[in-house]
Amino acid sequence: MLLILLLVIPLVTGLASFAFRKTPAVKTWALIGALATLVVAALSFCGIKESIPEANYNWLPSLGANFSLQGSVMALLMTLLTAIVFPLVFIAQWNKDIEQPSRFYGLMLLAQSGLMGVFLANDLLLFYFFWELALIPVYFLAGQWGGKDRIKTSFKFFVYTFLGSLLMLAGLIYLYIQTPNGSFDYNTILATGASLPIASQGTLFILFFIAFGIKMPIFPLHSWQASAYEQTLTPVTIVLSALMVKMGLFGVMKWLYPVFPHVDEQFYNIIMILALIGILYGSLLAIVQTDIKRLVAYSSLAHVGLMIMGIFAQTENATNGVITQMFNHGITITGLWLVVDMIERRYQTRDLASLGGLAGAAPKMTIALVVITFSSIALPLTNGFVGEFLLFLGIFESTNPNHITFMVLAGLGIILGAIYMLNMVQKVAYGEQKSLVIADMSLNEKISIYIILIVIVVLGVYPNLLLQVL
Amino acid sequence: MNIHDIIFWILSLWAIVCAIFVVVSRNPVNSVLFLIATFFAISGHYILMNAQFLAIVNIIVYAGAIMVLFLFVIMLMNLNTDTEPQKSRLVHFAALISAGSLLLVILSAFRYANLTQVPITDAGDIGLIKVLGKTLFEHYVLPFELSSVLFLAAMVGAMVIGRKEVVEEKTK
Amino acid sequence: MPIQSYLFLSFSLFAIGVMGVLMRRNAIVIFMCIELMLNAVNLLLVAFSKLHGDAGAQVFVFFIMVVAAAEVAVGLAIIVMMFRKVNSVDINILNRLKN
Amino acid sequence: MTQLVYLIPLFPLIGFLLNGLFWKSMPKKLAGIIGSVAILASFCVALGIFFEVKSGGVPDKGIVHIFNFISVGKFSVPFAFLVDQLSAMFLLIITGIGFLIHLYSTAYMHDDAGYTKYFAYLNLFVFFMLLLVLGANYVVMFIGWEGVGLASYLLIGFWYKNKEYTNASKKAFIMNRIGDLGFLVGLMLTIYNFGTASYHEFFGQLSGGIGTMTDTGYMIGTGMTNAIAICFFIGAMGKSAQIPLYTWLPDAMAGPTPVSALIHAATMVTAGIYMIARSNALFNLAPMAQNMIAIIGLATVLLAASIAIKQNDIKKVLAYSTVSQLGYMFLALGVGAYVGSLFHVMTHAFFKALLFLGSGSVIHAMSGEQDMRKMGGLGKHMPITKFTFLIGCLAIAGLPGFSGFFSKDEILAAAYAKNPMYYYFALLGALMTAYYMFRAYFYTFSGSFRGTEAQKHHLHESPAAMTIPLIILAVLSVIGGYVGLPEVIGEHLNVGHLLNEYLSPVVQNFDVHHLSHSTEWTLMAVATALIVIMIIIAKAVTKKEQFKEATGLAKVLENKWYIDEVYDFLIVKPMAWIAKILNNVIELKGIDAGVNGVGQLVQWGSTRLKNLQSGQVGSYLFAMVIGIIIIFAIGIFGLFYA
Amino acid sequence: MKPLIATAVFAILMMFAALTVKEKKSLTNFAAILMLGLIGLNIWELADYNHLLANAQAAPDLFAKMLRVDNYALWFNVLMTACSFLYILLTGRSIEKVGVHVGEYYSLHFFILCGVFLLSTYNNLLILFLGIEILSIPQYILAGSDKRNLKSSEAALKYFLMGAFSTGILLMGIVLLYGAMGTFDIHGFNFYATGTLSVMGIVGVMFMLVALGFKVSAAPMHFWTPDVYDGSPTPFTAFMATIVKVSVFFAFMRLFMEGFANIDPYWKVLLLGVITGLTLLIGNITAVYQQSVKRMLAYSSIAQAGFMMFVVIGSNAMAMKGMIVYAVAYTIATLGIFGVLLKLKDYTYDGFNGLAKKHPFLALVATICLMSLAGIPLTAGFFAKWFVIAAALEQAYTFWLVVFALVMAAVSLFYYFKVIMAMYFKQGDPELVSEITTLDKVVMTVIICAIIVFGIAPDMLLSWI
Repeated sequence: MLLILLLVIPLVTGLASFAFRKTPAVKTWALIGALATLVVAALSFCGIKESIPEANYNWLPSLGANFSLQGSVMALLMTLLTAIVFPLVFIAQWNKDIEQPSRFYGLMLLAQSGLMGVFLANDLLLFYFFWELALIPVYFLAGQWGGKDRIKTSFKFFVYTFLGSLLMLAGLIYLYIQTPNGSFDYNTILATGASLPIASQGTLFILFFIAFGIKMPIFPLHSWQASAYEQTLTPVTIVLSALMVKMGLFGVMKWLYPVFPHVDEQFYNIIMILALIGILYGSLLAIVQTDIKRLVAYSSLAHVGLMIMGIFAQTENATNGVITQMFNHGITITGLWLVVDMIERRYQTRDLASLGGLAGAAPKMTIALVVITFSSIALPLTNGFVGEFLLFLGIFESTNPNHITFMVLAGLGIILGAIYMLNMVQKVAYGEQKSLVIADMSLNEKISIYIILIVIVVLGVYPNLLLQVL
Repeated sequence: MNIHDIIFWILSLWAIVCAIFVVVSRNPVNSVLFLIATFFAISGHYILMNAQFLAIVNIIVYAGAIMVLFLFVIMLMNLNTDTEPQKSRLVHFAALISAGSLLLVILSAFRYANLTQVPITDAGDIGLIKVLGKTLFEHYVLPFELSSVLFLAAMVGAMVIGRKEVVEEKTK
Repeated sequence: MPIQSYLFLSFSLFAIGVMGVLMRRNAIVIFMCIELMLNAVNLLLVAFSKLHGDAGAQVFVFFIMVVAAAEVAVGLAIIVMMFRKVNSVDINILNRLKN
Repeated sequence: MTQLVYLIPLFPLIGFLLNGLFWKSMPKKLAGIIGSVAILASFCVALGIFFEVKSGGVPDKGIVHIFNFISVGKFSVPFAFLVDQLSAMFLLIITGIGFLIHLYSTAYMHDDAGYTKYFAYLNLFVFFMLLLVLGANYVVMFIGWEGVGLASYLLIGFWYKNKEYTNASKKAFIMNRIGDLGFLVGLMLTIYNFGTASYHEFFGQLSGGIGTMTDTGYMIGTGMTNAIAICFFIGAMGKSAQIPLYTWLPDAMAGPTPVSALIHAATMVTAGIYMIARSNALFNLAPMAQNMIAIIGLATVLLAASIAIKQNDIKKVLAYSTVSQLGYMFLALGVGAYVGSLFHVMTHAFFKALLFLGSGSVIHAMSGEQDMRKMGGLGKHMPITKFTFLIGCLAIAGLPGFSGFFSKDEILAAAYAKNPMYYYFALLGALMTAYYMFRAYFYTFSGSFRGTEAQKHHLHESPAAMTIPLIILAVLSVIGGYVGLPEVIGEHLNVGHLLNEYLSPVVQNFDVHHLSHSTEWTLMAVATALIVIMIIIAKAVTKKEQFKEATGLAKVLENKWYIDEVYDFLIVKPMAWIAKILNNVIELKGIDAGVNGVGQLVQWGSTRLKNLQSGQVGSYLFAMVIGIIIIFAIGIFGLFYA
Repeated sequence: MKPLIATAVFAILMMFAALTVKEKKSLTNFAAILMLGLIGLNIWELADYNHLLANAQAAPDLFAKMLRVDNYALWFNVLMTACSFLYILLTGRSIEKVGVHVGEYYSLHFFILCGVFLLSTYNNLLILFLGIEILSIPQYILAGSDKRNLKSSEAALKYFLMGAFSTGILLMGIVLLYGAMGTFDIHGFNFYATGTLSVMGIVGVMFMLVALGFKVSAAPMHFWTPDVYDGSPTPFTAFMATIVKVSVFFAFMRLFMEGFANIDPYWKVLLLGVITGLTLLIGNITAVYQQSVKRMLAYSSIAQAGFMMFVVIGSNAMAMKGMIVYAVAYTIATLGIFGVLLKLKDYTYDGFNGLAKKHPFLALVATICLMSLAGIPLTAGFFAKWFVIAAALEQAYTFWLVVFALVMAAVSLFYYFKVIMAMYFKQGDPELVSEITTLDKVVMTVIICAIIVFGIAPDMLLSWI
């Protein structure tokens, strides 16, 4: 029941949001909806230790597709992340005017509903449904609000991801055809996938992977990312980078890797290498970016690269690391975007060269920036550490013949990460104050940022809070 | 080679030559006339195959009614001169090549078909009116009715298309 | 007569019809060439009718003629309509609709 | 008492939180008091623990479990502390010297706007440093390890408005990260091969020696031990500023001077030595790594000392001196003289903290001036500083009777025993040390004042909060050495090597040959004589007080062998270049353009294909017929040949 | 049988009404009422047939096996009639503006529906031929019915010439098949039993393929489509592009499923694959270039035909479902977008600029319809694509073709979303030609609701088969 609520609350509140005319009302309504979702998500997450919640309803009997949801640990963790991020974004957004707020909040909540569905669906067709459902509102969000190139970039993003989804659709239907009596049920899919000839598994694997790979994104399918992040409004950027990226990783963990267990090991190897290239490439590119949003975008490419490597390392530690890191990265990147947004709004520019002196003008914001930055470069006692640690360990323990090389080269990412992140901090926070009227965080911004900081530190100091449920 | 064959070849030659003239003659009226000639040759073939009824219908309906309609329209439009602007030589050549290749491609399929040993059976009376009439009204009654629907549609259409629009005239 | 003689003849007429369609610019002549194609079909149909000893094929020829007549009615009406507007039956004059 | 060990890091943490969270409303005085008292409290607890450890009354092998840090699947790392002789000793050094430096800072930083912030950072540093030495496994050590890097970053960049300073802090953090990667890889190798990160379990498995099986079923071989040891050593290189990762440390002098004293002289930089000494069981099984450590240590000694000779910034001299002294410690580790190394850590902590604080006192008096060329004759104005600084110099130069003498002698002797060549080079380094330290001393305190009038007017002795730590440290610099009397002296006084005895349950020298008494006496005498000569030379050189444009080798030395430039040329520039290429060529012109190119291809194809739709029905028919022909051809081909 | 007769009768009734009723609006209302009656008759027929089946009687042998009636075809007829009803409600106002012969236009629509019913139930190539002609000839006329507009005449001429040409090809195909099989009954075809004549049958199949491909505007026989759709009066374009087209597809699929069931699958996929691939490529790629939304929709209909070709390739049980779902999804979505288009003055993309702000309802309808055409989940278009792809994949050798098709579906976003972008993200002041009436709103609401409902539960469409 809780699972259904997780889907329905954002859906209903989202649809209802469209009807509002007055800005404050819709803001409040959307926040109430998001908070209600958070409560439900938290409740269902708390219950995880007792049993895995499931829900099953008939949907399309003729196709063998059911409306079935399953709240596995990973799924509930991701829904929790989704449920946390949205209210935070809404709170941080509270005192900012936005055109056509009812549409904005409505679409945001619809996107949330779609994301919840992606994480909870236990039926392949349903999964695909939500996969797209999450995309559409985000496309509209990205196209309607943002920078001046937003129409182009959002469309590029949309076509890119949609192409991936369509390729997945081809694989999905092929897989469905192979099921003994036409079913999308997770277990049936698992059994069918495993029973296919190796070559077919390989082809399907590639098709699915392209879809997930674009969403993550993995090098060289990432080219939508930087421009999309750059042009979108920050709340949308957050949805894109903190949550939609996780859709790809989640998809691989639930729907790709277990479904085609017998594909050529070479695929894993290639993906690991691509992810590795992504780490180094993203990091190096982040170093030379002059636009702060692009910098964070490329850093995201690097971070996700490590998670991808973790998935394909095929070890228990790596898998746990990925799940942990998915959550933690979501929190951290949300914080980072929120701070970046505050900086952008105050300086009216994203050009790193024109920023500076934040530490003198807005010390609280600077503290937030520094803490989040260090979380992002995985300093121990921040939430970023434990996930990366488990990932490195998992990659190291992998049976892949190149496991040590992989781990060491991926480790270069933490060095490069320090370089670009500290560069950013230096350019933003340090130096002489560039502008005199830089206000520190307002109350609503404080609330959301402090919550993030608390999560960062608590999960950094006591990561077992999260790990014990895995 | 019996007389049957000889007539076949003469009729065939006749039909093909006239058909070519339909295509190449510059004056549309000539084309019409050659087409009628072709139809006659084809009717000849029908008779050769003992399908007298069709042969007659072909001459009456096709060569008679339909072609006259054509002729009528041509005359009406005063097109009975060879004023038609010619397509370039290249287009002619291309048309020839295309049609030739089409023929070639189809015939190449039959190269492997091994059809040579199939003669036309000498079944006598299927082309007679009596047989045809029975077939038509027993088995083909639905198409028969439908053809009337088709005619109705064509009639309505020809009227819609042909009639001058009153409104249009008024506005002008 | 072996059936392929009729096949060859019919295909030849058909191909000549196609050639005419491609070669000419006069809409009426093109239409006539199409009629030629139909006749080639009729001829073959009758030949097959003999081959299979089936009167249905000849009835079919009858229907083809009927349809051809209907088409001629509509077709000529359209051509006349066009002639009224542009004073020509040259198909190349009409090229307003294009990309 | 051992169970209360969590209090030791807790106090600084509380201090950090109080100062950090209430930085805005905190009264200045209170901030200093909170910061200092927190450390003092830790020191008291540490003292209690020290005595308990010394008396051997530590329960549970000294492991204090705090909570489960990571526990997932089969992998588990507790957040646990290990109380033993080694950690107790470091606790005392850290909290003891830490307290003195906090005390000193209350005066030194008094006029700074970021006073509260400063103490918060300093407490944070102490907290992480304590975690580093207290951890019962490598993961906790790693937490502290990175944490001190963070604190160091924050403190070096304390004056954030200066770009140079923030660059230095960044450089420090990044170079440390390079080392950290080595540490991390070593840690991974350990966990992979031994299935644990805990010291006890790890060393327990190692105790079987080469050829035995680990718990996870791998055979312990020299390849494995060398690999792990070298990785750990790379970590130590970064933290303890060894070649090639030492360049951050001189730059780190950008931070406030007490910070340099605490972090970049006394405590954090010795973390590498602590780590290797802690892992002695591993390094004993890794001869190749040991040789590497010795050679790199020695090379660092010489390189840093040679650079220090021509430095004019008083803090830079001390910084290179620190690098050089750290080199000695690694040399000692490399030759297996773990106790000697730790001994030197301790004495170095005393006298180098003293020297830094002394220099801080000077700088304080000079209103921030650090260039020795602008100083001179300061001894008249600030006698306490002068006197304590002199003691520090004597100690670091290694004159008999001072602490540096004993510790350095132990290292030199061990080096000689291992390989006389080590000894010669190490001695050369010691001579240079004596030269540059006294050069600095004479430049600063004797002769006539070379600064501006304003500065001269301002010259004064520092307040008590600054001089008291100086005096305490001066005393320690003198007496600190007596805990490790060399055998040749100790046997006459019937006193053993106290430190050796104390540490023996945890750390024992490995494979260190004993020299004959005569050899040892000879070595000491030669060294002492040469050092005295060097001091005289230094006096003579500094008399002239001329600062010419340096040429030749001197210029190279002044420019630090151009190492920074070489790094810049070999690493920083190429990386930036590659990144630029990647950004401008691969990303924008390659991948991005490729993706956009697909879109453009569609558009292009669209403009091509639209020409098919010419508007002429004749061409449509043509195209259609040709299409039909092709389809037929394919169909027939497919029928017969496929 | 009842609806078939009714179409002819209603057509004649409309003709008489045209003579007596001068009020154009009444003619539209009358046509709508007749269409409603036709829906009723269709449902009656369906119920009757089920009654027969329930009483365990064999399917009636209609007209010497000229027709073959089953649930599936009847349900299809019901749906198509319902769509035609929506079509009349949506476009009636615009039809009235095309010309003076409003009654005749409706009459021709009923004739076309007669052809539709024939094509859905034919069992004999002669009926197929007649059905196609009954379907086509009124279309030639409707294309040219706007006589004030030279483009309309041009469209009619082009359509007619090419259509007549394709008739010749169709007949050649029928004849060759007859020559090979000795029968016109599609159930009598057996490609293995014909021995030496089998090649002739195969060539006949190719001719049929080309001719039917022409009618459904599959490349390279698609050339008429953009010009005719563009030139014809917009409401009639909507009819041609939707109901007519899917009906021919229905016939096409039945021909391959029942008539050509036992031809070599590899050969079938090869040949159909080439056509499908080409159709998808040309339809999608060329549509990107277009400036006019109407013309873009013409190319889009080519592209959609490429997808519908999959039901022909598949020719299996899944294809039958796919046919229905695709037919409905495609038809209502296209009708919806044409409905919006008819309201606008400017058919270019710029004409849509800023529509979301000025007429959010129209923009919403257009968006949902376009999304459905693009095949985005939660719209009927998704399941349409889903079923046809599933149908194709059940057939061997089609995998890469499907992948190609889906890549092309991504290309389709370029032109579908261009409209959405214009409506939502761009500024502009679109003008309407007429007010949005309550009827329009109701019909459009029905359309978008249908799209979404079928997008969630396509089973509703399949319950009758």
